[in-house]
Amino acid sequence: MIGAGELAGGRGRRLLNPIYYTIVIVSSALLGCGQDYPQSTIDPASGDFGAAIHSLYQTVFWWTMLILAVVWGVLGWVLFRYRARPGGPEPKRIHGHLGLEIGWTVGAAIIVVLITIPTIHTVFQTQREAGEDALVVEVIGHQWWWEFRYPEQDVVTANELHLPVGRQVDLRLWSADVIHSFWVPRLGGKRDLNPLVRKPDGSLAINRLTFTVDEAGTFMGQCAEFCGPAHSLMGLRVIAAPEPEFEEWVERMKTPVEPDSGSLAARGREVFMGATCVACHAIAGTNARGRLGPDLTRLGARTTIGAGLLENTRENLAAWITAPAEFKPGVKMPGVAEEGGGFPPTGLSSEQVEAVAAYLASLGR
Amino acid sequence: MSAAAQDQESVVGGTGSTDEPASHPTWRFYVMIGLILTVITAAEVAVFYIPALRGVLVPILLVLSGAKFALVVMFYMHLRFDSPIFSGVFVAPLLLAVLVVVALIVLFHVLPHGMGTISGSG
Amino acid sequence: MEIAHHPPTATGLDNRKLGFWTFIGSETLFFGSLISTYMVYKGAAVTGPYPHEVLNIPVTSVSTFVLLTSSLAMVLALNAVQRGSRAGTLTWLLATAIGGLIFLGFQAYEFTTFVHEGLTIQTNVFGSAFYVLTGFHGAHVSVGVLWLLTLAALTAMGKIGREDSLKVEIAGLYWHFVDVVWIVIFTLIYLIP
Amino acid sequence: MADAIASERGPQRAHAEGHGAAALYTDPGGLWATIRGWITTVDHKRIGIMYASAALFFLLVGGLEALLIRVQLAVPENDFIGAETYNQLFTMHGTTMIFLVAMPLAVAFFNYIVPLQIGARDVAFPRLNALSFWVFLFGGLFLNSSWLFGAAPNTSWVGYANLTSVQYSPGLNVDFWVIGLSIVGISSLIGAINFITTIINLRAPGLTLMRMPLFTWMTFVTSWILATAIPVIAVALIFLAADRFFATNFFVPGAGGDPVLWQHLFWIFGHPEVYILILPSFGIISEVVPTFSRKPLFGYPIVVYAGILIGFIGWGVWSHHMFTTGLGPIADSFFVASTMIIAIPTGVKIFNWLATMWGGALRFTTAMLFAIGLVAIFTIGGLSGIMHASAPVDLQQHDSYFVVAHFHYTIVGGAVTGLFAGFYYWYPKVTGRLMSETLGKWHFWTFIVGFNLTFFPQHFVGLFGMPRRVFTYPAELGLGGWNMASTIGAFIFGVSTLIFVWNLIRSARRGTPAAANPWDAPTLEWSVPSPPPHYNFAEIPEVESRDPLWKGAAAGPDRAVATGGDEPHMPSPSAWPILTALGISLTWILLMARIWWVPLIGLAVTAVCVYSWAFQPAFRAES
Repeated sequence: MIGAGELAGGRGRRLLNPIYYTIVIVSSALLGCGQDYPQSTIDPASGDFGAAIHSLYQTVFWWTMLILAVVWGVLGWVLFRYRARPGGPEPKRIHGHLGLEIGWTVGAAIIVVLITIPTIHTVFQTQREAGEDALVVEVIGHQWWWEFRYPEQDVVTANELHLPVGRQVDLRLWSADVIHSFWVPRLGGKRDLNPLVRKPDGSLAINRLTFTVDEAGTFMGQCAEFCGPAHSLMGLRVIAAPEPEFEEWVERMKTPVEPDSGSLAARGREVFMGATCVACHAIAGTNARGRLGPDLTRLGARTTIGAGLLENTRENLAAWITAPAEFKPGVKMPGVAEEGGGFPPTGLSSEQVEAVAAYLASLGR
Repeated sequence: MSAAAQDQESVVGGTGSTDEPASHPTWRFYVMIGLILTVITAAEVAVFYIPALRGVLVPILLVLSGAKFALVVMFYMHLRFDSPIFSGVFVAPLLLAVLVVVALIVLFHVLPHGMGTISGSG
Repeated sequence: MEIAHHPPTATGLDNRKLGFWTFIGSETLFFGSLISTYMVYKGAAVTGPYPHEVLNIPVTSVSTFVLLTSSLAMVLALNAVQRGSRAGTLTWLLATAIGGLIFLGFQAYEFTTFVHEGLTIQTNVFGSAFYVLTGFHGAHVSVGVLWLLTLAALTAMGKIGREDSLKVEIAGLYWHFVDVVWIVIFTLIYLIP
Repeated sequence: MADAIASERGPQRAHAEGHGAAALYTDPGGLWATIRGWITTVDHKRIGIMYASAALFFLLVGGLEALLIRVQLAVPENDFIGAETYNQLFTMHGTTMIFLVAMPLAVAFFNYIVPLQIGARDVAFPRLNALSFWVFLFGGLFLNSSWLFGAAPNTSWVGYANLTSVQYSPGLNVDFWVIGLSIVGISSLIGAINFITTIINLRAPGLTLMRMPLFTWMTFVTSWILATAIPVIAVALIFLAADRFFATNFFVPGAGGDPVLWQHLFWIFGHPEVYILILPSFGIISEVVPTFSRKPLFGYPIVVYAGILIGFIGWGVWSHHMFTTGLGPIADSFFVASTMIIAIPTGVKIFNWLATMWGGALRFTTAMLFAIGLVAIFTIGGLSGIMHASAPVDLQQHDSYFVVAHFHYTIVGGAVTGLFAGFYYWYPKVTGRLMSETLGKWHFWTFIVGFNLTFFPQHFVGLFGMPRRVFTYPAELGLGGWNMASTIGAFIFGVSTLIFVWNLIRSARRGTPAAANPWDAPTLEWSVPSPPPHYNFAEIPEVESRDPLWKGAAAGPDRAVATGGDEPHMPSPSAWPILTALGISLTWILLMARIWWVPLIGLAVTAVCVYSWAFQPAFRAES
C-alpha cells in the first residue's frame, strides 16, 4: 500500500525513476532535444492509483528485462559459437534432456508466480471501495464530449473535471451512447464507460474509479475506446486544486453571471436564448436547460472548447459556432449553414454569432 | 467407398456374428432406448409441475437431460461402440462449449460486470 | 468423396464419418454460444411478453416427444439399411422425415402464437435470443428433413444398398445431433424457470 | 551456399527437371484450358498456391493501407486524410491483415505442405478444399469492394457493439464488415474440418502422432482452434447481422441488450485467434531450425505438448482483453492467472529452439535468418504481453500504442516472420527453384530495420499516452519525433516487402534449380521431386522415425515418381466448389437488400450447387 506521504514531490521522484530516466535520455539523444510528455503513463506524479500501477509496472518490467537478457544472451552465444564451419564436425543428434526441460519450465513458472502475486494484490487494491467522505462525480461519456456531474454539490460541467487535491474521489462512469473510456494517464489507468444496462436485480450497471490526486495542476486525458468519427478529438482535462480553491469553484458554478445590459454579450444572450442552442445546452441560472450537449455554465472560464480541441478564445468560439463540423467530424451540433445531430442549421448571421461568442466568453467572470 | 469403410461395414453391418454383441444392437435395443428417453422426458415435465420439487428443480432437470443427451449420443450415435477417436473429436469441443456456457453464466449472473449501480429509473 | 484408390486410412476410419464428427464437435460450440446468450439474457428483457407468459410446456413436450421418436426411427432406418432391407429403410427414413416435419409444424404453430401474443424477434432481448436460437435449430431440422427425403428418394430408386449404409449413418449422426441440441434447449429454455 | 547444396545432389536433378513447374502448373490446351484447370482444380498444391497468391495480393492492399495510416500520423495535427478515411483505413488494415493475409498464408502452407509431410496424395476432401479457397476469396474481395462504394468498414477490427448498431453506424460500412467476415469464417471452418480429418486419417503407415513433423502438429492444433473458435464469432456476427438487418435487440442497451456480451463472444474467438496466427509459424520454425542446425528438434514431445497446451489454455484467457471493461477484481484476477500460465509453454518453446541450435552446425540461409528473427523478435512481443497480462498495468497500456507495438511484435515479428521463413524454406519444393539468397538477405535486413524502426518507438508512444485508433494527436503530447521515426520505418518495411515479392516472382523463372532435398531436411515432403508430381507419391512411403530422410529409411525419388501408365488415379476437377462458393457468398451479400426473402435466392443457388456436387462422382473415368 502506498501512503500519501510517499507520493509528495512528484518531480523529485521522477528523477529516481530509472525507466523514465532511461527512456527520456534515449529519446533526447535520438530526437535531439529534451522532451516533456504530459500524457505519460510512466510518470504518474500525481496520485495513489497511478503510483500503485507504476510500482507494479516496474516489478514486471525488470522481470521481463531479465528474461530478455537471458534469451538474447543465449541466442547470441549460440549464433556465434555454433555457426557451421567448413570441415566442422557433424553435430551430435541429441533429442532432448528431460532435466533441462523441467528446469526451464519450473524457472518460467516461478517468475510467472512472482509477477502474478503482486498483480492480484494491486488488482484488489486499485478496485477497492471508495471511502464514505469521497467526492462523488458522475462521469458520462457522449459522442464526443464528457459530462461531469457533482450530485452532492448540484453542479454540472463538461470536458474539464475539477477535483480537490488530497481528497479521495469516487468517479461513477457510464455512457449516454456508445462505449467510451476515461483515461488521464498521469492520474492512473483507464476505465470504460459502458451504456447503462439493466442488471438482473433491476439496477443499472455502472463502472467506478477511485483515486486521490496528490498534486495541484492540469492533467491531460482523452477517450481511449474507439467511439466513432471524432474519437481522436474527445479530450478532457483534470484541474486539481487545493480544497478551498475547489470549493470556490463550486460556489462560482452556482452563481449566475449576468451580462451588462446593452453590451454585445447581452445581445448574445438574447440570441442564444431564442435560438436552437437551448435545445441542447444548459446554463445555470437561465432558461437554457437542454441536456443533449455540454453544460455551458461558466464556459468562459474553461481553458479549451470542443472537448480539448480549441483554445478558449472569442474568435475560436465564433468559428466553432459557425461551423463546428470543420473542427470535429460528425459533431452533433448544427452550424450556421449545416445541419448536425438531426437539428437544422441555426441560420445565425455573423453578427449574431459574434454576439453569442461574446456572451459565452463573458460567462467566465 | 474405401477399403477401410468396407472393412467397417463387415463389422458394423454383419448379421449373425455373436463375438461382439455390443457392436450391432438390435432394433429391440433401440426401441428400449427410445422408451427410456420418453420416460425421462415425461419425468422432466412431471417434475416441472410438482411444486414440492421447486427448490431442486434445476439440478434434477440438468441430470435428467444430461442422461438423455448421453443415451442418444452413446447408443443412437454409436459412440459407445465406435472408435474412441469419434468420441474424442466430439467430447473435446463439447467440453469447451460447456465451459463457454458456464463461464458466460458466471460472468453475467454471478459476477456481473459493472463495479457499481445506479437505481433502475436513472 | 474420399479418394477411392487411396490405401486404407491411417486409423481405419472413414474420412466422411470422421469429418462429420468433427463438424458436429464444431456445432456444439455454435449452439453453445447461442444457448449461452439466451442464458445471459435471462431476465434482461425490459418489456414483455416474458418467457413464462408465452412458453407452452405441454405443447412443447409433445413436439419434443415427436423429435425423440424420430431419432428412434432414424436408428431403425440405419438398422434396416445395414440388414439390406430396402422397404424397411424407406419406411423408417420417411418416418423420420415426417417426425421432423411434425416438429417443424409445432414450431411454426408456436412462433405464430407468440407473434399473436405480441412477442416478435424485435420485441425484446428475450424475443431476439429465443427466435434466433430456436430458429437456427429449426433450420437445422429443415436441412435434415431435406437430406432424409433425398435419401428416401434414392432408396426408392434402388440407389442405396447395404454398401451405402454409411450415407444413412452420417445423415443419422446429423439427425441425432439436432435431437440432442433440442434436449438441451427444452430443458434450459422451457423447463428451467 | 545454397547453390552448392543444390548441385551436390546431382543425381536427383533429372527428376526435378522432368517435372518442371511449368509442366505441373499449366494444362495442355492453352491459356483457357489452364484457367479452367485452375478454377476447377481440386489439387491441394494448386489450391495452396492460389491461397498464397490471394493472400499476398491482400498483403499489398493491407500494406498500402498501413503506409497511408503512417503518413497521416507522421506529424501531429496532420490533415493528409480526414477522420472518416482514417477510420476506414485502420479498420480495413487490421481486418485484412488478420483474416485475409496471416490466416490464409498459413492455410496456404497447410495446403501445400501437410499432405506431403504426412505421405498423402491429397487432403481428405479435395473438393471441400477448393470450396474453402473460393469462399475465402469471394469474402475477401467482397470486403474490399467496400472501398468502391466509399463505405469501407470503419468501426475497427474488433467492431465493438454498440457502435456497430444501425443507430450509431447507419451506413453500409458495418454491413460490409459483418457479411465479409461471416463469409471468410465459413471458409476457415470448412478448411479446419478438412485438415483435422486429413491429419488423423491420411498419415502414411508408421507415421504415428508422435512422429509427425512439428508443422503438421501445429496445423492440427490450429485447425482444432479454428473448428471450435469460428462458431463463436459466427454467432456474434449473426447477432450483429440480425440487429442490423432484422432490428433485433442483442446489443441494444435500451431494450436489455448488453454490448459487453459482444466483447465476450468476440474475444472468446479473438484470443484463440491469436494462437491461430502464431502456432503455424511456431510449426514452421520447428522445421527450419533443426534442418539448418543439422540437429533434430530438442525435446520434441515437450514442444508438441506445449503447442497443445497453448491451444487449450488459449480458451480460458479471453477477458484479459477486457480489463478496462469493469468485470470486477475476482474475474480480473482469474484472467490474470490463466494468462500468466499460458506464458509458460510459450517460454518453453523458445528455450527448446535455443537448445536445438545449441551444439548444431548453423547454416544462415534466409529461411534460417527469419527463424532466428522470430525467436529474437517474438520474445519482445511475448514479454510486453506479460506486461499487460498484469491487469493494473494493462489499465495504462490497454488501447494505447503500447498494445499496437505489442501485437505487431507478436503477429508480424512472430507469425509473419515464421511465414517468411516458410516461404524461403519450401519455395524450392513448390517451384523446383531456390529463391535468390542475395535478394533474401536484402529482404531480411531491410525487414529487421524497417520493422523495428516502425514498431519499437510505438512502445514509447504508448507509454507516453497516445491512444490507438486516433487519426490525429496534439503537438503538445510531444510525440511527433517518435511517430516520424515510425513512419520512416514503415516505408523501409514496405520496400522490404516489395523485395520479397520481387524475389518470389523472379526466382520462379531465374532461380537456381533445386533438387528434391536441397536443404538436406529430414521430413517426407523432401523425398519427392521438386515440384512434386500431381499425385505426390507414386508409392505411399513407410515411416519409421521422426526424421525419415536423415535415417535414410524413407522412399527415394525412384519410388516417388510413377513410370509410364502407372500413375495413381486422382480425383477429377469440378466446377461445383466455385459455384457453391458463389451461392454461399450471394446468400450473405443479399442480406444487404434488407428484405427478408431476398437472401433466399442465394440459398436456392447454394442448394442447387450442393445437390449437383453431391451427385457428381469425385472420380471420373479418364477420357
